[in-house]
Amino acid sequence: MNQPTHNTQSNPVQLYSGPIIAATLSPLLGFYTLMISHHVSRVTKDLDKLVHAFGYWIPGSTGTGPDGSIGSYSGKETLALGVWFLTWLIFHFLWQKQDLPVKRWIPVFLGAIGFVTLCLFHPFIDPILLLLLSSGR
Amino acid sequence: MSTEQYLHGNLAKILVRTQAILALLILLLLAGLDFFFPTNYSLQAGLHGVSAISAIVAGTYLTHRAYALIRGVHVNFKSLRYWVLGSTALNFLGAVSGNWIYMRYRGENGPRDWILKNAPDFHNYMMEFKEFVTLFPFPLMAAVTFILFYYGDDIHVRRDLTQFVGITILVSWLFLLIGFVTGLVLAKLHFV
Amino acid sequence: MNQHPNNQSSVKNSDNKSPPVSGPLVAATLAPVLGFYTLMISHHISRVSKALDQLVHAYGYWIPGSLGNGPDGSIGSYSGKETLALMVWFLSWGIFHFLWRKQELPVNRWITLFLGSLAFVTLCLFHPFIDPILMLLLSTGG
Amino acid sequence: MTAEQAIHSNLAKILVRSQAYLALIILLLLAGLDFFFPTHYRLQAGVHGMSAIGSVVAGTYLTHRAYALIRGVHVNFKSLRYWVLASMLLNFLGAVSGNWIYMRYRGEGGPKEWILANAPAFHNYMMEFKEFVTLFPFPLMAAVSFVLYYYGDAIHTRRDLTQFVGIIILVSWMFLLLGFVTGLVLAKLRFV
Repeated sequence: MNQPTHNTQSNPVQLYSGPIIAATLSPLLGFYTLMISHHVSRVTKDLDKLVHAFGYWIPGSTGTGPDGSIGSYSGKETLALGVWFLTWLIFHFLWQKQDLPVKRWIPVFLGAIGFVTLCLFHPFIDPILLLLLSSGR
Repeated sequence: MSTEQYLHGNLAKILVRTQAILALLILLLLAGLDFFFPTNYSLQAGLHGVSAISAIVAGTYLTHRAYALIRGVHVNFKSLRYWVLGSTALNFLGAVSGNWIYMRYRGENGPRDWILKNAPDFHNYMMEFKEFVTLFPFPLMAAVTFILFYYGDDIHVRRDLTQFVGITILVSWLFLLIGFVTGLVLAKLHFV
Repeated sequence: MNQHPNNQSSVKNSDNKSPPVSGPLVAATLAPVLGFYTLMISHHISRVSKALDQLVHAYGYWIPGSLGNGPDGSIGSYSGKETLALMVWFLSWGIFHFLWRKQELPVNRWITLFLGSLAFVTLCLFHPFIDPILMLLLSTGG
Repeated sequence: MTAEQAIHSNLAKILVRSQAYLALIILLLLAGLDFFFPTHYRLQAGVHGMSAIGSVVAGTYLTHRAYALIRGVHVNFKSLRYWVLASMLLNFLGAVSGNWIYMRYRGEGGPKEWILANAPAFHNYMMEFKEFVTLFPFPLMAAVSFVLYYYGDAIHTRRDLTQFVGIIILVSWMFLLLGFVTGLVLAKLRFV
């Protein structure tokens, strides 16, 4: 029933933890892209257009009237998708045969997800963003 | 049990509890946020929603206990009695608060007026069904509560009785779920 | 864990008390079913005519919010249906419990009946099913 | 096992399955009835609702499987792979259909306008949060599907990996539930 944790001697297959880290790091980077592009698009109308432009390929990304459109959300999704797939490919290729410390990655992964979720919650992040923007000038 | 196995079992326990608490909190938000809706009837709506969801959560947990009764394995009757009592109280609250919000539902320019004008089937078939079947869980759980207190722990010698109690809990859950879903459908259609 | 405690030993443990009989359980579960049927029947009665609706409604005047209009609304004759159902539930429970408290009734047969009658009353509350039947009854009766 | 015990556990099995099917059917009604709502956008609403509820149901079942991975007990990886794959597809459908209904949400005279006029916090804090976190489950389940196919059954030799996979499933579920509840709150507030 209960398997020993590391049993590399008696086991014919050698498993590397690299691919699982790559597969979980890349969506995380996608989520951060989503969050950052969202806040970038909120700064000015121009930046919103910039972000929006990445999403023109998505049906319903532009349009008005009762049917509406998803607006610059399409660009945020596109950027996040791009980062997700690109980083996954790169890290998977790099770490294919590497054994990375999963035990240490789990808390970082969970912490990072918790943090990006928090950063998407306006009542938490807006005061910080305002501070950053006002000091930037 | 090795230390490692113990740690894993412990982790699973922590995670299970976290999941249960999170599920409860998030589900309570589903109705709890009604208190902040832009309507004069936010108090009634919130109270009905919170008691309905609590009734569903308690009822669903009790279906889990019901299978122990049906299978005839060891049951902690003392805790079960408190749970069915709590569940009965919640079902009662749900019915009473349902009466309260039903007044506004039928009020001038309330949801009923709107639904009858725009999608009459939802009133004629759904609401006229829902308003009755949602009254079922309270008497059913009252019967279960009475039985478990009346017979005491001795009931375990009668497998046919415990099995019936388990089935009654499952039936009560079914009506709770129907009431919950139809209530949400109507609230989506037109809020009070 | 998985084994049900052996019947003899459990009975011996509670030997000083009389063994549980099924009567009270049947009474406790029959009574709500009768209440549900009351709910269903009073509902359909109240739909026949305005006068019958008022009759049913009158039983519910004691419930706050049973009367009234305007945006706050009221629960109307629903209050009367609830009242009648409550009465039938409690009254029949009291009577049957008293009658059957020492009786052994066939639980297994009752389970089937209980579930069937619950399913039937649920169906009878569903207008698309029951309305054609009611129409037929009313047209032949009138 | 005696004949009586076999009959009882058989009954429990039948009841458990009936309960699961009934729960699924009733829960699907919660969104399936959207197809009959008096709005031009009922197709979008219904498709999004059905896929969202399908995702929540599959995701919740998978949290049950996740505990086997975390505890390190025997796991049927073949069936688990199909489940995570299906769950990933449902999450994808949920995200795509979410995009579709989001267009109307932002449209002229749509929910966004009404909410901003009547209860702006629900748009500014809730919707602007929900529209992002509901995108999380799909990539997370894609990672899980990939990992389970990539490593195959051999993954069971690495308890740290299976444990991590279990945790990702739980995290994905949490976002599903958040998205489900916030979506329903917004639909109650103002339907499309």
